[in-house]
Amino acid sequence: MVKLATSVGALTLKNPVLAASGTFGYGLDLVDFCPPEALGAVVTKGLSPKPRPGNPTPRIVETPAGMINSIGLQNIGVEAFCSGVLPVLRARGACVVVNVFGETEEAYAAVIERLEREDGLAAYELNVSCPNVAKGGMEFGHDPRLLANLVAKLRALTPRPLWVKLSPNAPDVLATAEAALAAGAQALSLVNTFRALSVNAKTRRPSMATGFGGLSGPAIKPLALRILWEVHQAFPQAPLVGIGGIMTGTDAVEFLLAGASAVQVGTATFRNPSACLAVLEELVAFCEAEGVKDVGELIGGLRWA
Amino acid sequence: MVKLATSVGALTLKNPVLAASGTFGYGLDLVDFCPPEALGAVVTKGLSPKPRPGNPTPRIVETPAGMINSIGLQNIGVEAFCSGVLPVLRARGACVVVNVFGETEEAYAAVIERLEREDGLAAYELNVSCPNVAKGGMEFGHDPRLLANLVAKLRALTPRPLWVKLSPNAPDVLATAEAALAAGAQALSLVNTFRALSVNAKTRRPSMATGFGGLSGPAIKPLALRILWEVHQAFPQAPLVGIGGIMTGTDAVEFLLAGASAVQVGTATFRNPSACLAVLEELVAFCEAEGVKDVGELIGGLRWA
Amino acid sequence: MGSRRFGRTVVVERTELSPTCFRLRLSCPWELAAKPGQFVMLGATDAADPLLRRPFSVAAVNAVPGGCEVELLVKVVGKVTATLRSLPAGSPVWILGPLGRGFDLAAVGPRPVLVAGGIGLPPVLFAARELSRRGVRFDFFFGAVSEGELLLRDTVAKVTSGRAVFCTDDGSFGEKGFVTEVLGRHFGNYSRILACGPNPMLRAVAALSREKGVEAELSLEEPMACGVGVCLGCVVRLADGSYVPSCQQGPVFCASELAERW
Amino acid sequence: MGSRRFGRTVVVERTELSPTCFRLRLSCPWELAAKPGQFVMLGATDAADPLLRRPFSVAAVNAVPGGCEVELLVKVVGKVTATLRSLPAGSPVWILGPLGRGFDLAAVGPRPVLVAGGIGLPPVLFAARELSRRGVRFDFFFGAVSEGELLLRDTVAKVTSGRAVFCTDDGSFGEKGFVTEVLGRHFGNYSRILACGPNPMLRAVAALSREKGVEAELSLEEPMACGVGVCLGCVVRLADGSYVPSCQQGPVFCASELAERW
Ligand SMILES: Cc1cc2nc3c(=O)[nH]c(=O)nc-3n(C[C@H](O)[C@H](O)[C@H](O)COP(=O)(O)OP(=O)(O)OC[C@H]3O[C@@H](n4cnc5c(N)ncnc54)[C@H](O)[C@@H]3O)c2cc1C
Ligand SMILES: Cc1cc2nc3c(=O)[nH]c(=O)nc-3n(C[C@H](O)[C@H](O)[C@H](O)COP(=O)(O)OP(=O)(O)OC[C@H]3O[C@@H](n4cnc5c(N)ncnc54)[C@H](O)[C@@H]3O)c2cc1C
Ligand SMILES: Cc1cc2nc3c(=O)[nH]c(=O)nc-3n(C[C@H](O)[C@H](O)[C@H](O)COP(=O)(O)O)c2cc1C
Ligand SMILES: Cc1cc2nc3c(=O)[nH]c(=O)nc-3n(C[C@H](O)[C@H](O)[C@H](O)COP(=O)(O)O)c2cc1C
Ligand code: FES
Ligand code: FES
Repeated sequence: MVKLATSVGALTLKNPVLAASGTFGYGLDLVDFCPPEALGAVVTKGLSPKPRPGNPTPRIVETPAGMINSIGLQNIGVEAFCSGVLPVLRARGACVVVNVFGETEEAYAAVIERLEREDGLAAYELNVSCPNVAKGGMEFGHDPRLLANLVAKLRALTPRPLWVKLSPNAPDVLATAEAALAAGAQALSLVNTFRALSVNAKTRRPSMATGFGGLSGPAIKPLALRILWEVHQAFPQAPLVGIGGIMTGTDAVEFLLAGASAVQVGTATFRNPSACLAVLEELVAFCEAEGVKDVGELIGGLRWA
Repeated sequence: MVKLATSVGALTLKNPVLAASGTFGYGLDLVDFCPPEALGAVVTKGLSPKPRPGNPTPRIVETPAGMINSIGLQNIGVEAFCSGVLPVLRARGACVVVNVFGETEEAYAAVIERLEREDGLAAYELNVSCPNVAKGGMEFGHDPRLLANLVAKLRALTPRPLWVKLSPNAPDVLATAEAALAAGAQALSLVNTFRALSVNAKTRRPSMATGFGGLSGPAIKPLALRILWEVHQAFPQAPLVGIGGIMTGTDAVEFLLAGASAVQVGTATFRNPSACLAVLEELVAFCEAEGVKDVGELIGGLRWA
Repeated sequence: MGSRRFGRTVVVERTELSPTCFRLRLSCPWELAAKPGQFVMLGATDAADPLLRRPFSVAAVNAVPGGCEVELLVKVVGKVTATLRSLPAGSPVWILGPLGRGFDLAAVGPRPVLVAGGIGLPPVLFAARELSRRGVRFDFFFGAVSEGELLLRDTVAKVTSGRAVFCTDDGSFGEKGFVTEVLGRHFGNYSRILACGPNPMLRAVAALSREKGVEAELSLEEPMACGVGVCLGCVVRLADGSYVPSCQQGPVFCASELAERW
Repeated sequence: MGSRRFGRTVVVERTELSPTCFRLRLSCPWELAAKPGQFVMLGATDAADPLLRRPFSVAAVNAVPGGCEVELLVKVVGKVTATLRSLPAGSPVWILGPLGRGFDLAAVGPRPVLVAGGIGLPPVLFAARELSRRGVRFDFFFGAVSEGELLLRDTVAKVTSGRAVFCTDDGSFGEKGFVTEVLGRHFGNYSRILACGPNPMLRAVAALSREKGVEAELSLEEPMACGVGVCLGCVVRLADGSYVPSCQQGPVFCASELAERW
């Protein structure tokens, strides 16, 4: 029996495999393939104070071993989530992390204030790194000062853990990481998608309606691992949640070794709706095969040259 | 008959498809698959003043739709190139761009001074973006001031075009681009490899002896295209050479549309030693099918939303 | 979601139907309870490229001991469809399905008309098979660029209880002109339109539906990543301006609920 | 480089040889002029993943009208080898070759000894076939973890003009122990050693070669990207400390020219 429980800061998760924001709906769309309560946690699609229609189409295009998306944070809004979705997740006993998005500090605050009236939430993940929205998101994720102000302000609104999801597009990821931690973030989720461009040679236009989009999937794994390890080296005490191209249990092990206390599986779910469970099972199988009694042994265990 | 000739600044190339540095030897290793004189130009493996042994092994590992390398600029040195290789390239009528690397300004200068004594070179490509060497390379590529000094100093040593090969790992690519251009670079080659990490889950060590390495191949194409377009938008007049994951003629078209006057094919050659020729043939076929009379029509032709 | 499943099937047979199209018969180890208009997400390999599965409408499902045989009609347009064409019998193929909302066959009324354009045939053919099984009388308009691309013409003729009208853009077979023009010319006293084909054709059908006051059910083709409603990549715009995932609320929509430029 | 070519071959037959290994017979539309110890770079698909071709030693080449049949022995260790095992006959496979420097059969002298460990068999078996064709008398030591992994035992015995000695780590067949220990125990009056197998085994062979003063030709296995000398990813360290591409100057090296930790 491998011990799977892991803690991200103060928060203890039953296992280290989470569903990544925007790739698992609000947690209930794939119950027949992957019941949310079986995972360490489900991270919801980014929620904003009011529903958002999202970006025009085309919104997605495949790239080699990856995909670019520009969904534009289409979501049902925090109110509908609280009334329609959260009660079911709660009843199922799922561990819920809410991904929060706003165009302004006030908007982020509004989402959290509304959610503070609800039980059964494990943490907030601040999406300050969405490459696909005109305002908000990236601004905060790229400017350490703005980010610090945002985190400090939200910090005051809730006793729940704040995770800050970093942008790999930031000029200086370590600076944003430091700012978020100093301002009171309990953990850092990294990474979000990489700003990318796909061109349709025939039409001579970008493949996506918005031009740029965010790259995800296996293609980014070696970049995500590198950033994760750099952040772990710089802030060895900071709880990290590893994200980027995780498709298998071995991929998950690699992120744990590079310093992640837990991982999120995103694009893989689009290939296989049971991907999160498959990753978890393969992770267990790996531990059994390698004689790892506790996944904690893996965290940060990378032996550098 | 599609007009293929293209000019990179003052330099005219017979066609826009070049072999990328470090993926085509010194131009003569694959003559049976891809005669150098058939290409717009061959860019040599990075040359340093003295031969370099390169990094310990393992030096390469495959990643999803990509590979990481840490060759460490193993090369025969400028002298051996001038005596043993260049005469043959000259005799074949190949257009030769020499990729130059040094650990110090003086080292870059030494390579160029030696090459100035030789005929039959079309341009120098300054590798200031190699992620796999302790000194030199990246330092220059990441610091606009250092880069400007280097380029200005080398500018004085030769009438030949200087191309500066940019690092996608620089905190601010636009700033390095501006510095290089202001200091007298005739063209910018972009991009070099992305700093990346592959982990061996079983051994708990990096897959590469040096830990980090540089990611290349199709996986990086959407990132390279994005950077290329951003640089083209910022400096519409600057001649650009597009690089990154080009495997097909359509890929080449996408880079031309995004602002490149020519492209370099790298990792693709490892899959198919005739890759450069294949890309060229497919580019011609594309132009014929789409009624493009002159590849020049494609350059910068991307129609943004 | 009900009966949808994800698993490994095996290529039983591949038959060339035209220079660009072929039929694929897959033996599936479970009973794929697909309705006409529903689709499957299909992947030919486990490799990271191509990364995403591809959506294909089910053309027929035939129960066999221990599972079923799924029939797909495929047109080669890119990577995965090219790979599918090169697969020898015995090759494994992964599918997820049945997915989405198909045609509402209970609502077609006494005299529906079925309309297919090019590779839009499979879901319409499946609907035709089911309607004739139910003894519903219907006409079938089928158009393609030229005779060679009028796939499975005889099958279409045989399954059609009412009139089967064929047309080609170049007039090489049947009536000359776009299928929607021909339909307009021969528009009977229809109770409902069921259609699948390229977007321009479907827009013309939607226009015809408004003009004649006859509801049309359109099977749309949007690029998809997940096929199960979680990526929001495949959305179409409804009349009220909202975006809904076509893999979940579609791919079949009533023309009346869609925005003009969906 | 001479006769190397890049092109499409077709899987003729796949035979399981053990739980982990199989033989692949490819029909190749050109005459692959491979010498024992040379290899081919092989790719099973055109997709971007897996990106790189994989090196495989040639086990045999048989001329057939309009080309040849190439025999490979493959052990499943990862992505491409797993794919190869799942390919039905008729599947296309791309190969580049012949590549590298093989064994120097002209220099083996009157009484060479051949040594293979596990999946190191193919190049050694090819050398054995060629030497017996040339009427050179040789012994053959072949070791594996257990009986089941002693691939093509009868073929090895049949082709060997001198002694064929088999051994297994677990003693389930032939002599118990590592093949290099067994070779040491029975080391005859040999003129040269030709060996391929896992690195630890080859290091032991190199040591034996120094000890006995008999040159050994070792076929090394380094990770490769290009297979043609342009990426410098596959280098091994020579006695003089320099790195040379094993795909070009190797994969077969004389033990005497290699650094102790190549
Ligand atoms: C609900 C539904 C049902 C369908 N049913 C069927 C069916 O029954 N039969 C059938 O044949 N098809 C069907 N399709 C269409 C089918 O899904 C596509 O043809 C298939 O996904 C193409 O995959 P591919 O890998 O072969 O092509 P890809 O390589 O993915 O290319 C797809 C198309 O996009 C173009 N393209 C490629 N890259 C780009 C880019 N960067 N930017 C813009 N365009 C690009 C290609 O040229 C090609 O035309 C259906 C689609 C949907 C949504
Ligand atoms: C000259 C030469 C001749 C050869 N001849 C033969 C032959 O005749 N028969 C034969 O069976 N093999 C032969 N090999 C070995 C063969 O090339 C490899 O087994 C093959 O490349 C494996 O490819 P794969 O895609 O199946 O495995 P991969 O998926 O590429 O994995 C290869 C190995 O590396 C491990 N691995 C995977 N990823 C990583 C990572 N990130 N870090 C570290 N390790 C990793 C895997 O577990 C596996 O053990 C030869 C090799 C050389 C160089
Ligand atoms: C279609 C799509 C939608 C996404 N939506 C969100 C989102 O709403 N909020 C967020 O923080 N990240 C979002 N992401 C980013 C993912 O959570 C994840 O960080 C990224 O995809 C990298 O992981 P992966 O390679 O496993 O997909 C989205 C990603 C995709 C592909
Ligand atoms: C094995 C290898 C060696 C390389 N060596 C050099 C080099 O010496 N100098 C240089 O400027 N770039 C070097 N590069 C970078 C390539 O020239 C190119 O910029 C990069 O690989 C991206 O292009 P690609 O995706 O087509 O390979 C090397 C790349 C690889 C894969
Ligand atoms: S394809 Fe993902 S939501 Fe429809
Ligand atoms: S594999 Fe590229 S040099 Fe040997």
